[in-house]
Amino acid sequence: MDGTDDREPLVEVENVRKLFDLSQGIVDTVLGREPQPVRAVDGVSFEIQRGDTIGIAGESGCGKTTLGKLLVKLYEPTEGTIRFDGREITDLTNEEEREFRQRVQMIFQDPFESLNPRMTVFNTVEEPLKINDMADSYDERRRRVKEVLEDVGLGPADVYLDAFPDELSGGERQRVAIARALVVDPDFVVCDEPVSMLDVSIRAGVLNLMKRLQDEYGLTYLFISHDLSLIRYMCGRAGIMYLGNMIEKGPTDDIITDPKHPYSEALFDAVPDVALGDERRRANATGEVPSPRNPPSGCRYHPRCAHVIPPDDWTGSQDAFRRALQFKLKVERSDIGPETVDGSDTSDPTRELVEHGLTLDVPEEYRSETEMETGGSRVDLTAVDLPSDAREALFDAAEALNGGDRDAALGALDGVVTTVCEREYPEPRTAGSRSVECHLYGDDATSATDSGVAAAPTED
Amino acid sequence: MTRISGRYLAKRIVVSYLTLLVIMSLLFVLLRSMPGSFITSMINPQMTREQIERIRETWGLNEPLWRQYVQFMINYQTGDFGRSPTYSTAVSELMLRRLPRTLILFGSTFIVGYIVGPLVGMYLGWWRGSNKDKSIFSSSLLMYSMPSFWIAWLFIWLFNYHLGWLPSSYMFTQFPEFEWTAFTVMRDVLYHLALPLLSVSFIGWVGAMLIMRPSMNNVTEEGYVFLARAKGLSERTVMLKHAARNALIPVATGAIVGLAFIIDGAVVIENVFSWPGMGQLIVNAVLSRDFPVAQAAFFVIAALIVVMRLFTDVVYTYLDPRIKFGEGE
Amino acid sequence: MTLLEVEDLSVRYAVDDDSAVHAVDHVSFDVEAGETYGLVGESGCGKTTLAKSLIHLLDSNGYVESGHVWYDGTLPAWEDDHGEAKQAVIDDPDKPVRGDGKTDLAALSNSQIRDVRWRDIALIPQSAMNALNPVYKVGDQITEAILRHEPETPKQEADDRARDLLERVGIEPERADDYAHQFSGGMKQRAVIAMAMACNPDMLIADEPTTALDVIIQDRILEELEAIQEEFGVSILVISHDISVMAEICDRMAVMYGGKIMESGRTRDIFEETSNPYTLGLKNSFPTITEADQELVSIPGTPPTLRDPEEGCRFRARCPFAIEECHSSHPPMYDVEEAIETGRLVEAADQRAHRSACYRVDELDTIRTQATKEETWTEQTIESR
Amino acid sequence: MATERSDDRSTLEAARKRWEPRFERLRSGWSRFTEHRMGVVGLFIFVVYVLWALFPGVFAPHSTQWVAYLGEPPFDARLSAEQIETLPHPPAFGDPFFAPLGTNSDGQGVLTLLIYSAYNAMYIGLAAGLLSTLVGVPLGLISGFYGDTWIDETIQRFVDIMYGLPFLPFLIVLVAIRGMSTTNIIIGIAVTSWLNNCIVIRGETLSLKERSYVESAKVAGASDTRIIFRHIMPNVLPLSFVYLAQDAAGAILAQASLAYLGLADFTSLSWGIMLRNIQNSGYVFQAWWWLIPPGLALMLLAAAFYFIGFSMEDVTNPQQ
Repeated sequence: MDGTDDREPLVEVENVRKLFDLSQGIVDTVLGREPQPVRAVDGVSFEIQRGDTIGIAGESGCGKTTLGKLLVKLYEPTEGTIRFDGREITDLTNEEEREFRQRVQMIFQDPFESLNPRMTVFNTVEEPLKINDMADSYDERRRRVKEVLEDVGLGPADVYLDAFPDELSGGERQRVAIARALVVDPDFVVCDEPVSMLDVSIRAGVLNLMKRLQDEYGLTYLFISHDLSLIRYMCGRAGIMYLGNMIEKGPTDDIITDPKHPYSEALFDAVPDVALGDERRRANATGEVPSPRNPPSGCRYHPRCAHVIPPDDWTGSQDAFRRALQFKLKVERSDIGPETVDGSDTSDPTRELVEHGLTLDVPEEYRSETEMETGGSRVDLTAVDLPSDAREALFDAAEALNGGDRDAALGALDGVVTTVCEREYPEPRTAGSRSVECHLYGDDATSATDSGVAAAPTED
Repeated sequence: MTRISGRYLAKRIVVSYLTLLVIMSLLFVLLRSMPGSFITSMINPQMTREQIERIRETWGLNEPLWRQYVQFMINYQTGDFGRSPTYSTAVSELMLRRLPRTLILFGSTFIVGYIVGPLVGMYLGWWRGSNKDKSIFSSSLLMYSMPSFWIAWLFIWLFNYHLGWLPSSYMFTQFPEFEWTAFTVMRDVLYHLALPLLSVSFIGWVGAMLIMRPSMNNVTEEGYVFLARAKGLSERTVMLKHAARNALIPVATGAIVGLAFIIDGAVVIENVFSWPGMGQLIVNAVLSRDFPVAQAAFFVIAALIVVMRLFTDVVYTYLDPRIKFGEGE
Repeated sequence: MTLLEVEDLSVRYAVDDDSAVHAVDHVSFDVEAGETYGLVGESGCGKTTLAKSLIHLLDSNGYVESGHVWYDGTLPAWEDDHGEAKQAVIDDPDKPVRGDGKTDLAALSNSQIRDVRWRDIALIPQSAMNALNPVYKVGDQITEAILRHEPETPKQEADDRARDLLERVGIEPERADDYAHQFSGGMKQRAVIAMAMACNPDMLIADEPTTALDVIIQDRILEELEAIQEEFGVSILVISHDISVMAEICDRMAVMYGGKIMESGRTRDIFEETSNPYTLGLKNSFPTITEADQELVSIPGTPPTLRDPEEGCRFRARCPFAIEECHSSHPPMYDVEEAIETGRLVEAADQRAHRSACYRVDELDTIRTQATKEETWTEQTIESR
Repeated sequence: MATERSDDRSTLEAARKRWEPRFERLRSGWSRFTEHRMGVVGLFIFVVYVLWALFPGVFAPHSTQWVAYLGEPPFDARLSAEQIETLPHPPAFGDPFFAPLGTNSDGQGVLTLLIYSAYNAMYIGLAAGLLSTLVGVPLGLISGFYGDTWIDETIQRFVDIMYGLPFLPFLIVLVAIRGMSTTNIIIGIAVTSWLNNCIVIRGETLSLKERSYVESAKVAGASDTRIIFRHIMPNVLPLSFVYLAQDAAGAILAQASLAYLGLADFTSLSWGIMLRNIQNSGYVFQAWWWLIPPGLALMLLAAAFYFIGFSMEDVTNPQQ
């Protein structure tokens, strides 16, 4: 799948951003509310070669659907350019736009919503032809519609033509949706989770149909899914998205067998597998995906990252730094304070708070023994390899928190618990066959290991 | 501990104020756009030139239109509604006198309607589609379809004319034989309030029911209602504590529509029962072409709605913690 | 020790006066104490209906038509000091309690089953994301469950227990004072798990516990369920359409189709010694992330509507291995080992054995080989039969 | 629309093919509607009133000029004092004259007036309902379709303010200023009653707009008008009928209230005016045959509209 770059790419996406402003009412404007846009897609670049199937994977809210809709011009990008067949799609003339609408189609996730309940199958599939004036007569349109319906496995077509969507099963509906997309003979189809609403036993049929039609119609697909096994089945190349960024892209097999970005790694670890046998490794990531309305600075993933990079002068372990960073993040989110500990350690409440703040919210296999004993509420300080200045800073911060002064606590941590991942966004860099947006790789990475898997917890 | 989102309230207050400004402007436009001039109706042939001139002057008709508008807006915002030609007092005084009487009727019907309506709506929504639901729902629609004055007459015929239990007009006994103490007055007012209250409430509760019923029905599908059952709670607890509490949220937002409906009923009913409130005032003023009073009465009723709406907003924030913490909307 | 014995259970949904949806049809299985049992199947196969019917949580038009749900535990009023059924209750022919102390949940009245719910069997509903009431504090919703079943508990103690439970599932105890909308998706799911453990039940029904969750959160919730089971020794009945999740967490499982159990047994047996055409087809159509060049094959056709189903195997219309006999009646659950070893079709005596509802279990080798070939599953070959 | 050169039969055949599924839909919708007894009752009452309104002469025993004792004009005599004394006359069946619901104080037959007044109520209800639908639905569609833009914001703020207006007092002032003609009353009712329509249609449009079939149409290149008219409107129209019915009922009742308050056109034949006349002539508690029928007629017509409306809501509600 690699080495196809000598061909002219069909779709080129360059540094595209899409922000959704939550609308500001007149009254909000009067009251001076700050607009806080949702950064749905935040600087994404990639190319799609003719005839390829490229997969976009990621969790809900990562911006994959928005990206798909940008490509079919359902949304206009806030920034950046999208070129289709060499033409920038934001400034098409009317004539070019018509042509674009014929050549680019989309298949939606929910087959129960993607068909107008008040239109028959025939009307639904016929509509793109009508809009684009692609057939001369009613009879011709009818012929064409029948042809496509039979192509997508809905034969004999006469049975389906006059049916309304609510008379069809989920699989049949999705086939109608595919027929509707293909009736204008497009070049490029964006498929947004096309089988996620379908039952397992029917899924494979739709996927195989899509593969077959790709050859017959000479299609190029963008395949969006949260299901990594589907991406693997369908796509030669793939991109992994996290909070609006495409953090890793390259050949699918390579990404899956040897993920470079710590997020990709966690994502693949988390997928359960029917293959029984050895215990699967769990995902090493803390917490949950933050709101795209107020994403973390620098690398969006750094607050959850297992391999977050300590500063150059950090003398302790990476695990200790990760814990210290968690402490700092908890202070920033106001998630920690005297009320979050049970106060059982009356002799040293400050130490109790520090030990509470240094815990990691990760699966058991990544926790230290003392953490396990306390059910994750405390970690023994002696087992954390902290440099002395960091240790001091943490105690100062905990003291300030106990005194109710959050700003002072943040001040104490400032400059000590700091990381390049928080300061700078990692520009894409090459790692093996892939492009990765992570500081672990490339010149400025200090503690990079090629596999991307950093040291195990410090007790070892 | 529960703090109400200040921003949400501030927003509602600004909206309320703007609403009042627009209503004032609307009144101004309405009156000046009257065919001919609205003061012609106040002038009778016996008036002297000076008198007519004085009327023109008090209404500022000699000024350019924009000055009239500015003056009108200032006057209204400072509570200066002008003088009434028929009552020959300051309109604002008249309003102050009438408003409390109207509030008694509006307020009591509102309370009755918004207790009975949601309760019945809760019941019907919970059992939606059952025979009980069908029969109660269609009979309440029949009630909703009755002309309010007509049902009032039927009540008067039954309770006053036929049974002689309750008075059919006025707010107080005209020639009382009892001493005027706070208690007797209150009792007397309640005695006179009974029939008007019954007449408006008879129809007024249906509005709240119409919102509560589907809302309750939607809530029965919710996961938390299912979970409440799975916890082993009794049907009664599930309905009252888990379902109804959530179903009430849209009722609070819809309360304002129902309120307007109740006010409509009350305006008519005041006339049936000679209840000396704003509704009677506005109709008399219109019929005697006393525009300063009609205009001000209309404004006061509108303001009442706006204030009540602010109140329902507060109730709303109380009912829905998502608003209370300024995160919803 | 068997905790739950479902015996020949049939559940129907009344559609109109004279027809019904046979959502669950003559289903039998056992759940051991402390194990995780899975019910897997596609939408509409009856798995959720089955689980809900155990504690009478069906929609208003659903009802148990026949069968028993024997549960090792009984109503508080019928219990002696050790939590066992009183002898007097066992002897009373009017009370649905068996000689071994098991109670037939299906025979309990509505008010009786309410005492069983949550105290003996708790349930994590399908849409756990919406399972928390938005207008009450999360902690109060846990306390409510405690006070319902242990009314003598002081309010303060119940509150402390709620906080402990939250902490146990990894939520800061002071979040008990928060409302559901202040929780993230994963936290809501944890809170519901905490709530489910509030009365220390012996059995937990988890209906699609991870379906709406992202994969990393799903991973954590699965871990949480395992940890809960380890700590409380609770049996978990998991319902899911995702066979990879089932493969990971279940000790034993049953594959359902069209209101029937098609195959059941130890998870390992089901995946490695698959003995039913439907399970084979399901496996064929399920993509895995670890295999590089797999070929997915779908099962042709669509699942049956269960409204007054015809006689015969529920799967026969989509089954490439259907024979004449399959049209006569739905096959009973045959003992797979028996069929392999002796080549005889014997109904499984033990619910816990590896069972399969197929008239051709004695030809497993042929069926397994053929099932791997794509052409076996194409529409034409099936229609030609 | 099949304009190609083909013989009539195939054109007809094609048209039949295209329309048949739609008729099928209507038929099934109708059968679902008839499951609601309430809706069927409402429809029956509605039909009766429509017949009254269109052919009052067929149903009424007399013309509106008919006077008790004297009969139809031209009159050759005048009412004697004793005869006047008996007015309003209770129901009489042939002796001394035929008036099944009695007469009013002027000697006119109550049943005759009742039937002839149906036209006025029907006219006001349907005209005001239609007018408010014609205002509310397009505004709701526009507001929803351009949701979260300044267009939507403007319309919604306007609606917000209009909600602050007390409906009946506003009508009173409006009618007082603009004159008490039926047309003014209809316009006044329509001006104040489109709000619910607008809000509901907007909400529905907002949610329909997010459906992927609308996005799918956009991807296929459909224009805004095509999306609104082909994809959104057919799905909101049933809902707007529900509100049309409710608005019609509200209008009929509002007109009656205005008539009672003395703010209606007294030359028109209407149930509200009939009730007003009872009060004016002071027979409210004496002539039950005169008091009950107009109120009942009003109630049944308003109820018929509500019944039809709410039953339709049930039928069109996708949740059911």
